[in-house]
Amino acid sequence: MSLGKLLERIIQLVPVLLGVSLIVFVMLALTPGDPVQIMVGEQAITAEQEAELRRDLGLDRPLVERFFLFVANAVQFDFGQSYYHGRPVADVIAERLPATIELSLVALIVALATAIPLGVLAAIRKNSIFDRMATVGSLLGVSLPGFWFGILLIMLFAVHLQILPVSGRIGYASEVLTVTGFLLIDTLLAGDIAAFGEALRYLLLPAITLGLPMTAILMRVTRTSMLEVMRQDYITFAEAKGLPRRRVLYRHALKNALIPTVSVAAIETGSLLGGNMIVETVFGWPGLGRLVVESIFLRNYPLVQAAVLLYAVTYVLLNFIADILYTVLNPRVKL
Amino acid sequence: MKALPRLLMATALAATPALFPAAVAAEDLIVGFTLDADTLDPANHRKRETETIIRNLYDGLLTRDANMLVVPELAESITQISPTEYDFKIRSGVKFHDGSTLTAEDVKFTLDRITVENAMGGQTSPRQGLMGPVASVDVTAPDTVRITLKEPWPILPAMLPNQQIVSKAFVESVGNEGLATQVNGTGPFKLVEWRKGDAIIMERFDDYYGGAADIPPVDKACVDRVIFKIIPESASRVAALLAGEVHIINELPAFSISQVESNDGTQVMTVNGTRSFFIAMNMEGEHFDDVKVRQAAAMAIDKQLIIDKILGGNAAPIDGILSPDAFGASELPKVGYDPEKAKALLAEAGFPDGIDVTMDTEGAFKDTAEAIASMLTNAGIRTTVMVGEGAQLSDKWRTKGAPKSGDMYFTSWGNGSLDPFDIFTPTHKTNDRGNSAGYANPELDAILDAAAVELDVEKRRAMYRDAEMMINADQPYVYLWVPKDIYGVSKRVTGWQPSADSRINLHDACLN
Amino acid sequence: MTVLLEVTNLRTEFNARAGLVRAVDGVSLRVSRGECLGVVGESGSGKSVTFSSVMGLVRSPGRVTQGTIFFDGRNLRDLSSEEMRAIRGRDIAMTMQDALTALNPALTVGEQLAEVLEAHDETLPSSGSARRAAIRDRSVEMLGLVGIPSPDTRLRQYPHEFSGGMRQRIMIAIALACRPKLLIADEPTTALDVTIQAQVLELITDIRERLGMAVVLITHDLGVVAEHCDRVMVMYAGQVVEEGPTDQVIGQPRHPYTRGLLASIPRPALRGQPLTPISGQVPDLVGLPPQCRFHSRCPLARPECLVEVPMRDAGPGRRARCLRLEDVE
Amino acid sequence: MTDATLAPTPPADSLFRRNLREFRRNRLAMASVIVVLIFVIMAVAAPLIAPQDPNATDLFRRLQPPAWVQGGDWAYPLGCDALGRDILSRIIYGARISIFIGVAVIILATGVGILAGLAAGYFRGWVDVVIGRVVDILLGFPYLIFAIGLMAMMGPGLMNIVLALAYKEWVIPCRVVRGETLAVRELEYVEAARALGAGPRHIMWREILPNILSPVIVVSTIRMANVIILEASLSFLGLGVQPPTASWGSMVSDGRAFILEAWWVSTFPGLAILLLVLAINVASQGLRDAFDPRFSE
Repeated sequence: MSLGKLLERIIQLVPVLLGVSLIVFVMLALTPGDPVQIMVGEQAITAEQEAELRRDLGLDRPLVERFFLFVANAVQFDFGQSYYHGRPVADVIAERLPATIELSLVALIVALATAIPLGVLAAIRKNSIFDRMATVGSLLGVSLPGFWFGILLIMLFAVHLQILPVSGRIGYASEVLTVTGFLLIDTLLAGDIAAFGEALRYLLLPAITLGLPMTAILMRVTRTSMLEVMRQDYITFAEAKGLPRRRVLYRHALKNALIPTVSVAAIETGSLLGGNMIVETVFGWPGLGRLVVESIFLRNYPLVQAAVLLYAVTYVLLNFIADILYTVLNPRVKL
Repeated sequence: MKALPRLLMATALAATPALFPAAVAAEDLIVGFTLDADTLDPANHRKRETETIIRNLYDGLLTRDANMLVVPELAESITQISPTEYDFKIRSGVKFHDGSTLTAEDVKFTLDRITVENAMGGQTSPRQGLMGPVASVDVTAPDTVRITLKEPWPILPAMLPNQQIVSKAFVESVGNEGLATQVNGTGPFKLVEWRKGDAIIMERFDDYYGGAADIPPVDKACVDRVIFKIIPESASRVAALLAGEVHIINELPAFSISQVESNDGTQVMTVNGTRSFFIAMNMEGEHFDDVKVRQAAAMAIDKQLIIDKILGGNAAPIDGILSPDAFGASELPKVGYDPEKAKALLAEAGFPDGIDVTMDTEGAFKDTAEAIASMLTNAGIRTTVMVGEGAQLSDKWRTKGAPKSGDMYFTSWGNGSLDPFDIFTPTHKTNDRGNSAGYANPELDAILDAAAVELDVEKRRAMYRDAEMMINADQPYVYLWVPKDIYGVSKRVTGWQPSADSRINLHDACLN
Repeated sequence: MTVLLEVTNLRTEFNARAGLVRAVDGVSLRVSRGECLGVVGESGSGKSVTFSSVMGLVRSPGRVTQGTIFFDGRNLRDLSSEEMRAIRGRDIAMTMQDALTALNPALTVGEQLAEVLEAHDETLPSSGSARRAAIRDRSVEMLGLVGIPSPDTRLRQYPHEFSGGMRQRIMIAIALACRPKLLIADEPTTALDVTIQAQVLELITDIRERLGMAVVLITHDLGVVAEHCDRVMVMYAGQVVEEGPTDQVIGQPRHPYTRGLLASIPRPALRGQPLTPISGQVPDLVGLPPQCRFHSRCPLARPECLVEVPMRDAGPGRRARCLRLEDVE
Repeated sequence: MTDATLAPTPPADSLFRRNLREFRRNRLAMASVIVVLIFVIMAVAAPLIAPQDPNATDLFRRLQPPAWVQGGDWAYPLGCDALGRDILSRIIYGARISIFIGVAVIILATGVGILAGLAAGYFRGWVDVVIGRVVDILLGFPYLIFAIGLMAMMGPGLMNIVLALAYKEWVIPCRVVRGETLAVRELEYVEAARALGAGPRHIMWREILPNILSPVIVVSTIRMANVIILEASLSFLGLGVQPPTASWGSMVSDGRAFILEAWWVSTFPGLAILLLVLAINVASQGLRDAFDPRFSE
């Protein structure tokens, strides 16, 4: 990986981010609903007060000027003040981001940890009962509507069995110092095993709901590429060398079979991050997705703009990571 | 099949409480609450839910008791010097959470911050409007603050409970942005941690002065800690209450009442609400410009059936805009449910075959709106419900006099002060901000303007009676009901009851 | 010379969608120590499957259904898969047609060489660093043996960083790492340029002589067989049709098929020429009746040929599967 | 192998038929095709099948349980929702919405995607760059958030949902078509057509498109399953079709408030989504196996 390639990627990012900003901007401008009126709601407000509020929010300026102002400030990582929170948008997003990332990562880990072994097993025992069940299971996994499945999980584990919490992110008896914002890490840093367990219990159902479709997809990819790899001459040759079966499977076959799995996982992580407002809604998870959807409804322009930019950067970044992983796993390719 | 390993894993992890002992201390009172606070700055928010949370951390000059009566809190006494001048004597020895003492300067600073233009770092407080025509705030003696009004405004005392007092020194040190997340109030609880979007954790403030002298017990808070846990999903809130995870939940859905009641450790508590629901009929439109059509619509709706079936009986029907609890509310002529007469009225108005109309509403009220629509349809007003977004709908309907489209709008207006000024004027005065029906009645406008500044309570009451009779006859809206606020409460909670201004005051609440 | 490998009446079947395919049907063969056996046949004649069966590498849906495979005195078919694994790579090694696909692209050459030593070599020291050093020394030695320059540095490289001929040598080095008693070389030259073909074959012959191992050379190329093999075995449609000393079989074929093969090649330029198939098609291996399989293409075919034909003696050390072998010139 | 030289590809037609035969042999896939067909029939013949008027409210039947539960009534087999409407009838009518949106979005998106992908892959150069940029930008948006934003912009309505989903959906067929076009355009028969003086339009439509149709069909069916879930998700967030029209997503959404008291309200519509999407997925898996063996095992 050369520095030049990295620079090239960053330069490629520019038109994408500009395009994304422009689209968001135009979309918000075309969306009916006046932020000022929504903010004021039922309160009494004079025309002067309203004009002043509009000026405070910068909404009195022409659209084009607002756009360039936004871009100029965004370059300096200043995304303006959230209309509702009395604080910079960047702060508000930063507070919600760890919850979203934590949920997505755990979902990703759960997905990888189940999908790869199952996919490998299904490939090794191709056409066995297990393989057929795995195939049906994975099709089921991509077909389950997350919002519905989440509700069923809550009903079963939280309401009927009462073994997992209903909603939220952690119990509150244990105070955990916020260091990273990732509760699993913060609780461990604090050495508070009980709180760590709590955090895990809260995380479980949302992570399963979020990770299930991904598990299903990754399992299919792993199985297919594993079968593809197992047909290769180098596997026959490895067997002819009298290597232990474990080594043939895991060192020779899996390393190659994982190349597509990992690429797909990196790309899918993007949709995980962008698609979890449903899960956040169902499980009362205090993440970014819910905040963005609320902000769209409240016409909290600065927040929506900043969040969408963040998503776009993440998307490009994940593609980049996918490429890097691809080269790491596949020495034939030079990035 | 993936379900099995997952199930096993789920079971394994579900067993973690055995490994990690459940971390719930006995003295945490947990409130399952619908919405997170936007900010913890008492002068920089516009939302009821935010205020509910802030008022456990901050106290105001005045507050309301369980009967909604305004009583002094941080003020010791209140004296009206003239129609435009009020003196507030500040209680002595009140401590902020950081140990400093509350002074008259802090009160002046707080009120200036709200009422003076650009007083919050170049911005004007969004709560300025709630303070009416305040001209100035002055410290007239070491323990006295005088509020001077530009014009008489009798509801000042009724509005002051909505403003909480901050520490001047603290605001100057942390700045306006700092105040959004840090708290140094005089309230019964100190902020421990705000986990944004998830929970606000507070603990008892041991140097609390005890709260309003008129609301016993005057003491520090009963519970060690209070946690507002944010649970937006109503089913999840109920489930959390039933599971004992939380002790008080707000906005208990009416259909869950029986479940909470029949559960062993929980009960339902209600309090009369302050939000009036009604249907605006576009009086500039082609059908509803005719009062007969509007009356027909009112007659077509079986309010009581909806109250009984959908709202679980937890609402008071209204025939004017005011809640039965509001100042100036009175018995009004009832529009009975009579679909046949509605049809006849429609025919009289020139629509013997009925009319086709739409009714806008927000998603949250879809069910009720659909039930109403099918009742209207049965009476010849064939109604299609259109669910829109709040932002779009207020653009469409609250046009302040600009032309509007649409036929009907199922909506509501809040009246936390229970003073008609807050609800009557905006919804009925010509071209006012909440006049979604496009109602224009100069005679009514005159009465509303006069009543707003009338100091004689009885005269004022009579004026609102006249106004109610007028709108009852003109029927610009179909007045529906004022729902109760319904709370689910664990039986372990004592010393707490809901209050009509949606405040959840946990000062006196205990947990057994 | 003692017998190293003796296969008797081997049958390997595949369960295909169209029906049961007998890819190998009643093959018997014998390889002595240090000997080189050439195996010749068209694609699909069963020559590769025969030796996959010997190595126990027949994949599902295929399986060995009949026969014995005695190697070094043990019937390989009676061994557990673990015992079989221990023999593969140590006693019997195999090289494949194309080293580009046979070497794992994701692993370094060094690792692919080391792992076979790791799996089989009991003479290696057991302690960590000494073991690593020993493996490394052996790896360098093996690469040197097959003629890779500066083997030290090249161990860290990946297969794609080598030329085609180099890769082929590396594959051979891996196969020979544990000094096997038998090397099965499956079309070792098909994927290579003509000049490099010669080098690789020289290498195999050279090492065979130095290590005293037996070699089975599976090939299309009769020229290669003529030059390098002691004996030759010709396969057709899953059966052996003729076997014997190379010079005799090539000089005087007794089976019409062998004769056809040879006739299609201009004599003086035997080597390097691909086999030109005889007119007609190889029969479908599904549900073959018990009769001479070459019958449909045989110039000497007669009605009485429609019976099952056994291998028949055709001179000293020679056998052929033809009722009319006496009639073949 | 020496005989591996590529002969001009045979007409796509016979290949297509062979693939179709292959598909018919897959019993599971055929079963799911039948399930999909049942849903389609349900949608088309909804007025004939539905036992009740799906929009008729009856507050006295509010949250009436399914027929087999105490308090149920066989006239309302799956029970009633919060307004006393028959859940079965609403599911039957809801099939119209899901299927219509799924089909409409995919047709629209595939049409646009084929045009853009063919143009990008065939002309390359700046056309490819421009289309590629637009694709990159659209991919930078999270799917649901983009759709929510568009719905807020355009307002509710059936056609707006189709548009809100198609705006981004076309990117997927576009990328597939572009890749395939790049591969196919260099093949001999295309070269031959070009040598014979065929114009780009002829080559794209007559020579390239028929040969890349298989992967496009496969991808489209898979995406259709996805689109149906996305529509349900939008409805779940309250941005779906207008009431009283029944949409499965909004039925689940409406019912989740009652889940503790009346599980049937959101369980059955959720099952309907699952069943239809699963059937489409299984069928498309079969299609993929038959039509595009590169992707399958």
